[in-house]
Amino acid sequence: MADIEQNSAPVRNPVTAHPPVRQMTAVQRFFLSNEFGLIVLIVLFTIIFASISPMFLSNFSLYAMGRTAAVNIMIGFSMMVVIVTGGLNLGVGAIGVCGAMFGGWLMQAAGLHWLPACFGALIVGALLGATNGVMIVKSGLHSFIITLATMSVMFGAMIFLTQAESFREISPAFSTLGRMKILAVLSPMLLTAIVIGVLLWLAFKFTTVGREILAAGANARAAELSGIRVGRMITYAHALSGVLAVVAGLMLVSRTGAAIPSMAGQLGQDWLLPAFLGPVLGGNLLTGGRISVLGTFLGAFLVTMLTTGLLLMQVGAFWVQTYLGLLLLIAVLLDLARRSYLARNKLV
Amino acid sequence: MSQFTFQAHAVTKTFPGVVALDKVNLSLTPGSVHALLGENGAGKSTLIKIMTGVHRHDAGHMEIDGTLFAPQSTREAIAAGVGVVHQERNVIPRFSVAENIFLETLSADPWKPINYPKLYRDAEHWLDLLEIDADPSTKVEDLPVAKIQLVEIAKALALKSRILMLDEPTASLTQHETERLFSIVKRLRDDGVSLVFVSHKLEEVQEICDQVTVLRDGRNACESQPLEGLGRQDIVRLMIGRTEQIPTWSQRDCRDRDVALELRGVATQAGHTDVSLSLHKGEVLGLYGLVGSGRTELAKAIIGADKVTGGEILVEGTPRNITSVADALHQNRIGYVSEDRKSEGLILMHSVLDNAGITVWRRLQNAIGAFTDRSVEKAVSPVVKKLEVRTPSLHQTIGNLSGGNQQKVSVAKWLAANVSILIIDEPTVGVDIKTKAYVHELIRDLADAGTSVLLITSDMPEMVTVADRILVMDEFQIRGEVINDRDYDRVSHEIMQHIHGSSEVAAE
Amino acid sequence: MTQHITKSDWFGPFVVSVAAIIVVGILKPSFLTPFNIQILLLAISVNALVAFAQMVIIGIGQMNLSVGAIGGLAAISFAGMMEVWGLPWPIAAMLALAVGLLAGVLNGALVALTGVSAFVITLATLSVFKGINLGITEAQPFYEIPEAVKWIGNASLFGTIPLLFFPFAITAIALWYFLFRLPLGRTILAVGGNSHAAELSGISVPKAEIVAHAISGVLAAMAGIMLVARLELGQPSIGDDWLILSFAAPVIGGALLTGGRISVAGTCCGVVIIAIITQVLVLFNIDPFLVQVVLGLLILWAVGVNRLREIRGQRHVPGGAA
Amino acid sequence: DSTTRVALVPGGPHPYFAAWEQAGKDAARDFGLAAADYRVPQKWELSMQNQILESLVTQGYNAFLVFPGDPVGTVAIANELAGTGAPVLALAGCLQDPSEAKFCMGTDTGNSAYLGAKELLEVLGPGAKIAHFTGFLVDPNTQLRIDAVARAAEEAGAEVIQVIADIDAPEPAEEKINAYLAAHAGDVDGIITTAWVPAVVAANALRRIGDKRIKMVGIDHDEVVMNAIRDGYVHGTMLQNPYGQGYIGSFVADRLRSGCEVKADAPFKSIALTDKFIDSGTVFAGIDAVDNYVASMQAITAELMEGFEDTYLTCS
Ligand SMILES: Nc1ncnc2c1ncn2[C@@H]1O[C@H](COP(=O)(O)OP(=O)(O)OP(=O)(O)O)[C@@H](O)[C@H]1O
Ligand SMILES: Nc1ncnc2c1ncn2[C@@H]1O[C@H](COP(=O)(O)OP(=O)(O)OP(=O)(O)O)[C@@H](O)[C@H]1O
Ligand SMILES: O[C@@H]1[C@H](O)[C@H](O)CO[C@H]1O
Ligand SMILES: [Mg+2]
Ligand SMILES: [Mg+2]
Repeated sequence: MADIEQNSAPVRNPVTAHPPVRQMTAVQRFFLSNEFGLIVLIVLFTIIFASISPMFLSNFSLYAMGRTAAVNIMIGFSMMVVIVTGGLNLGVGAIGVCGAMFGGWLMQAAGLHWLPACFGALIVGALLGATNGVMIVKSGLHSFIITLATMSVMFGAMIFLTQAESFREISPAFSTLGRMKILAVLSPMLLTAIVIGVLLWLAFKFTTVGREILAAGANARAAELSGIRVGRMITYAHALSGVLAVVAGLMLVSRTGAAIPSMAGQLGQDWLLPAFLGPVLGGNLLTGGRISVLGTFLGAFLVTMLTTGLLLMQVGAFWVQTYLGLLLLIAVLLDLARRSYLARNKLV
Repeated sequence: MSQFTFQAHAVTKTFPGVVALDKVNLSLTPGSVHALLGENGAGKSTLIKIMTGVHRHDAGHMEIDGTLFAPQSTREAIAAGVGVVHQERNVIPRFSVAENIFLETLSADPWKPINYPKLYRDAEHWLDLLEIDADPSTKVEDLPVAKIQLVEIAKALALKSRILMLDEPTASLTQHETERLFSIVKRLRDDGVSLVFVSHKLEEVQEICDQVTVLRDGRNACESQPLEGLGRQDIVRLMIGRTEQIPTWSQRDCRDRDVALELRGVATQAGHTDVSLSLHKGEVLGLYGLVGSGRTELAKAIIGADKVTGGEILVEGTPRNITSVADALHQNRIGYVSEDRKSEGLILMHSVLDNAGITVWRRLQNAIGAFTDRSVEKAVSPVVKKLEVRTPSLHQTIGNLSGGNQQKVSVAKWLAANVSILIIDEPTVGVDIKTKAYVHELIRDLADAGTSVLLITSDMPEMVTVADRILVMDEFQIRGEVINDRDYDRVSHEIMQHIHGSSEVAAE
Repeated sequence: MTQHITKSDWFGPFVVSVAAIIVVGILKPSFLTPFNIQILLLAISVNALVAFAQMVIIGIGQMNLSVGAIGGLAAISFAGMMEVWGLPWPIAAMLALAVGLLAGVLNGALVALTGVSAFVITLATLSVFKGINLGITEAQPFYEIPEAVKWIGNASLFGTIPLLFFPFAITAIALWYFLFRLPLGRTILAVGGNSHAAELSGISVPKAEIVAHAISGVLAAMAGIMLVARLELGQPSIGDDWLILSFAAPVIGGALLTGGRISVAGTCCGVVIIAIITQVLVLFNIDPFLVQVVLGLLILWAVGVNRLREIRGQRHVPGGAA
Repeated sequence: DSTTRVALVPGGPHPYFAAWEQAGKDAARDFGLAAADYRVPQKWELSMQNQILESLVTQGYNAFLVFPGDPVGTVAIANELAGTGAPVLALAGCLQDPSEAKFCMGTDTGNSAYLGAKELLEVLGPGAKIAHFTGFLVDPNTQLRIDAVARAAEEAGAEVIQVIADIDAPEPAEEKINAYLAAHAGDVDGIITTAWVPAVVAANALRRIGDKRIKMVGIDHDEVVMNAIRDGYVHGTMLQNPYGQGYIGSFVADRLRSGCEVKADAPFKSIALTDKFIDSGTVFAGIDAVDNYVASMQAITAELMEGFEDTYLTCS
C-alpha cells in the first residue's frame, strides 16, 4: 500500500519545472523537421547526380536550375498561402497569366516603364485573388469549387480580351533580368524568390495578420470566437496568393521576353502540379493552420533538381516521368525512415 | 495465483518532454468500481489509453488473469474485453446513433449486409437503458453535446466488456443523467464487471466507488486502496499534497453601480424572444439554467456570433450593434470563454502560447502590424502561471496537454485579453479541484478589478460560491432573479423553484 | 418522408439538374432528341465512373490525384493487350481492370503503411503510372480495336440508351449498396468521418484505406476501358483531363472534401450538370473565345443555386468558410 | 566525322512528331552525324520544353530542331541556344520574327487550313454551311486557322456556322463534337478540322452516324482519318511532312555547323509568323492518294533535299 503523503505543498513553477521534463532544444526540433529532411535529400541527390554526370554542377546547369526553381518556388508560395487557410487556389495559373498579360499590355500598349507596369500587374493579381476570397467567404462554398469556376472565367476573359495574342514589346531592361547572371551562376529571379520567401516568413511569424490567417486556417470557428475576422483573413490570403502568382507570371515574362497567353497552358493548369509539389513536400498541412516557407522553398527546389538530374542522366525520354515519380516516393520514404530512426533511437 | 482481473506493474510512459506515467501500478478486482484520481495532467487518461491500446507503454507490463496484456491496437483491447469511454468525444458525426453504438461490431463481418431495422431495434435497448431521448436513426451530428456523451456511454456498454473504463463520463451530464449512469454502473458491478471511474467531482467518487488509485505527477500517490475510511480531505491530500482550500466570499451587491452591459427585450435567431438583464460594473452575474435552456445561445448573440433579431444591447449605456466577435472584442471589450474548448475555444494544433495570446496580438502589434512572441509571452505568462497550466513549455502543442490543462488555457486567453465584460461559459468542466478554486479566485479578482462577469454554469455549488446575483433561465426566458447570500440550501432551493415554477406554468 | 428527401445530400444537385434539363429543353428542343440523349448518357456514363473513382477517396477524407493516370494506364493496357498480344477483349478487359486494382492497392498500401498523405503519394504515383503509359506507347495510340469493342462503345438500345450506360448503372447501384449497406463500405465512411474515432472503435484504418484506393483504381480503370470502346482507339492521353472533373462532380453533388460525406446520387447529378453545361456551350453556339467564361459562370450558378437552398433557414455559423 | 549532335525536340508527346525519330536516325547514318536524337518533353508544357532544352545544352548537343511550344514564348530560349553557337531551326511550326532561328521549315498552317477548306467547299458547292473544329485557343495557330477557314468560306460564298475550339484532347473533343452532331447534324453540310485530335474524333463520329452526306476534310495522317477516307466518311486530309522536316533539318543543321551560311537572299516564303519560311509540303490527300501518301511525301522530301544546299546555303 502506498504511503499517504502529507503536507507536502511544494512551491513550483509548473510552466517550466513540472513534471520532470527533458526539453527538446531548438536544434533537436530542427533535426526532426521536414526542412532538415529536405536539405538532407537535396545534398544526397546533388552528390548522386554530380557523380553520375559532372555537368550537373556546371555553371550553366546551376544557373538554369536556379532560374527554373525560382518560378516553381513562387508558384508554390502562391498556393501555400491559401493552403494554410485550409483552402486551395486552383486558379494560381489563371491569375498569374492574367496579371502577367496585363503587365505585358501596360508595357506594350500603354507604353509604361516596366516598374509601374509590374506594379499594375501585381494589383490585378491582388484584385483577382481578393475576388476569389470574397466569393468564398460570402458563399460559404469550398475554395476548390469557387476557384475552379473563377479560373475558367478569369482565363476565359483574358483570352477574349487579348484574342490569344502575345505582347512582345517588353522593355529590354526587364527581359534582361531573365537572362542576367550574377557571379555566373545566380539568377536575379532566384534572388527575388529568396527575398520574397524571407518576407513571407517574417509576415507569418511576426505580424498579426499573418498569425491570424494561420489561426483562421487551423480552426476557423475558434478563431472567429477569439475575435479574428476569419472572412477577412481568408480574403487577404487569396489576395496575397494572387500577388505571388503574378510574381511568378512576371518572372516568366522577363524570361521569355514576352507576355504570352499560353505561358501556363490551357486555363493555367500547367502550374497546378508545381503549385502543390512545393508546399506539400515542404510539410504544409493541406488542412491548414501550419506554414513552412522554407519547406516550400526547398520542396520546389528539390523537384526542380530531380527533374534536371533525370533529364541529364538521359534515361529513356518517355520514362523520365516514371523515374521522377519513383524518386519522389523514395524521397518521401527516406525522410520517413530518417525520422523514425531518430525517434526510435531517441537521438533527438 | 493472482486474485486480480487486471494488473499494471510499473507502467511508464514518456512523451517528448513529458514523463506522463512513472512506474504506475494499478490492480482491478472484478465486481468493483475503481476510482482513478489526480490533478489535471496527472496521467489518468494516459494510463487508460495504454490499457486500451491507444498508446504503447515504454516500460513495465500489464496482465489480465495472469497472462501478459500488451494491446497493440484498440481492436486487441476490445477483444480482450476492455471497453472504454474516452475523455474526448469520439463519434462519427455523419453516422446514425445506432451505427455509432455498434461501430465496434460493425466491422466484424465486412460483407454481411447491415440490417438497419434490426440495428435500430437493438439500439433502442441501450437508448432506453440510459433514457436517451433520441431516434436511433438520427445522425449524431444533430444531437446536443450531452446526448452525444450518453451515446458514447451506450457504445461502451454495448461491448459488454469485462473491464469498463469511464474517463470523466459525467463532465457534461446533468444530475439526472448522472444518476441514471450510476444505477447502470452499480448493476454492472454487481454482474462482476470491473469498472474504472475518473472524475473531478469527489462527491460522485464517494457515492459510487469502492477502491481508489491516486496519481500525482505521473506516479502513484496511492495504489488500489479501499475507498472506505478515506474522507474527502484525505483524497484531496493524496491528489494535491495538501487539503482543499475552499475560498469563500462575503455577499456583495453591485446593483447600485453603473451598468456595464444591458439587454433590453433582446430577441435572437436562436429562439429568445424577450430577454432583458443588466450587468453592473465589477459584478459577477450568474446565469443558471438546465442544459438546453438557451444560455450559451444568448451569450453567442451578445458577442455577435449569433444573430440578434430584436431588442437592444447597450454597452456602458450606449446601444451597440455588435455583428462579430471582433467587434465585441475590439470595439466593446467583451470576451467570451466558450464551453466547447475543443471546437470553439482552442486551436488544438497550435502552441499554448499562440492559444493564450490570440486575443492580445492586436493589442501588442506595432505600427507595421508586427509583434514578437516575447511580448506575447510577457502578457500571458502571469495568467498561465496563476492557473498552473501544466506544460513542458509554452511552445508545446496544446492538443498534447491533458484535458483539464487545455481548459485552463481556454480561460487564460480571455483573462489575458483585458476585456471589461467577460462572459464565461462552464469554465470548470473537467478541471481539477485545485484549479477550480484558482479559476474562482481569478473570476473574483477580475470582478474586484472592475471587470463585469456573466457566469454561465450548471454547477450549482460553483454558482453559489462565485456569483453575486443569479438569473435563472429556462426555455430561452429569464424566469427570475436570486440574490446570492451564499446560503447554499436557500439559494439552490429558490433557483429550482424558479425553474419548476416555470415548467408548471408551461404545463398549465 | 418528403422532408427526409429534401434534406438529403443529393436533393439540391438533383433540383439543379432537373431545372437545367427543363430550361435547356425548352430553349433548344433538339436537346431532347433521342440521339442527343444518347450522346448525353454516353458522356455521363464514363464521366460518372471517373467521378466515382474520386468520390470513394473523398469519402475516406483523402484525395487521389492519380485517377487519370490509372485510367490512362488501364486504357492503353486494354488496347495494347488486344493489339500486341492479340488477347480476346474480355480477357484484356479483365487484365486491364486488374491493372487498375493493382495500381489502387499500391496507392492504398503506400498511404496506409507510410502514413504519408494520400495527396503526396498519389502525386508521385501519378508520375509513375503516366510515365509507364508513355514509356509503353511512346505517345502513339493503339489503333487495332476489335469490332466487338467498337460496337459496345457505340451501340444503344432503342436509339437512346447506350450500352455503356449499363456498366455505369450497375456500378452506381453496387457502389451505393457497398458504401451504405455493407459494413466494409461503412468502415470507409467511418474513417472519413472521424478516423481517430474509427480507430478507437477497433476499425482497421489501413485496411479501409487500401480497400478504398483499390476500388478507386478499379473504377478509374473501368472508365479508361469504356473510353477505349467509345473513342475506338487506345489513346495514351486518356485520363489527362480527368482530375478537375473527378473533383467537381462529387463536390457539386454535395460531397465534403474533408471526408465522410459523399452521395452516389449526388455525384451522378454533378456529372449530369457538368455534361449539360458542356452541351449548352455547344448548343447555343457560344463564341469560342467566350466559352471558358460562360463555363465558369455556369458552374458558379449551379453550385450557387444549390448553396442558396442550403443556407436558407440555416443559422449563422461563423467561420464556416475555408 | 561530323561532331554535330542534333536534338529534335517537339513541343510535347504527340503522334505527329513520331516520324522525327526515324528521320533523325536516318539522317545521322546518311550524313555521318555524331547524333540526331529525338528528345520528347514529357508534357505539352512550355516550361517542360525549356527545361529539356537547357538540359540538352548541358549534355553537349550543339544543333537544335525545335517545334516551338509557343511561337513567341519559345523565342527567348531559342536565342539562348543560338547564343551557345548552335544552329537553331524551327521545325513544323514557326517562331515569330524576330528570332535567331536560322529559318522555319514546316507547314504553313494558315495556308493549309485555307487549302483544306477550299477542297471541302469545292465538293460542297456554293451556299454550303460548314463547321470548323480546331485546337487550343492559346495556340496562336488556332487563330490563323480560324481566319483562314473563314476567308476561304467567304470567297466560296459559304458560311462557317460554328467554330468549336479548345478540343485538341480526345475526351473534350469526343463530348463536344458528338453533342454538336447530335443537335446540328441536319444543319451542316461539311466539316473542316484543323487539329489532330478533332480530326480523329470527327472522323469516328461521322462513321458512327453513318452519314456520308456530311463531307469532311481533316488534317494529318492518323490511321483513323486515313481509314475514314478509304471508307468514304472523310473526303480528305491536309498532310504535313514530319519525316521530311526531321531528315532535312538534321542535314541542314550539320551543314550550318560545318561552315555553311544561310544565303542572305535565299528564296524564303513569307507567312504570318516569319519571313524565313520553307514549306515542307502542304498536300491534300483524298481517296486517290490515301494509299500512296507516303510515297508522295517522300517525293516532296527528295525534291526539297536535292536543291536545298544550292538554293538556301552558301558553303565555304
Ligand atoms: N500525445 C501526447 N503528447 C505529448 N504529451 C502528452 C500527450 N498526451 C498526454 N500528454 C501529457 O501527459 C501528461 C498526462 O496527461 P493525461 O491526459 O494523462 O492527464 P489526465 O490525468 O488525464 O488529466 P485531466 O484530468 O486533465 O484529464 C500531461 O502532462 C500531458 O500534457
Ligand atoms: N435535450 C435537447 N434536445 C434537443 N435540443 C437541445 C437539447 N438541449 C439543447 N438543445 C439545443 O441546444 C440549444 C440550447 O442550448 P444552449 O447550449 O444554448 O443551452 P444552455 O442553457 O447553454 O445549456 P448548456 O450550455 O448547459 O447545454 C437549443 O437550440 C436546443 O435546440
Ligand atoms: O494539328 C496538328 C497537331 O495538333 C500538331 O500541333 C502539329 O501540327 C498540327 O497541324
Ligand atoms: Mg484526462
Ligand atoms: Mg451552454
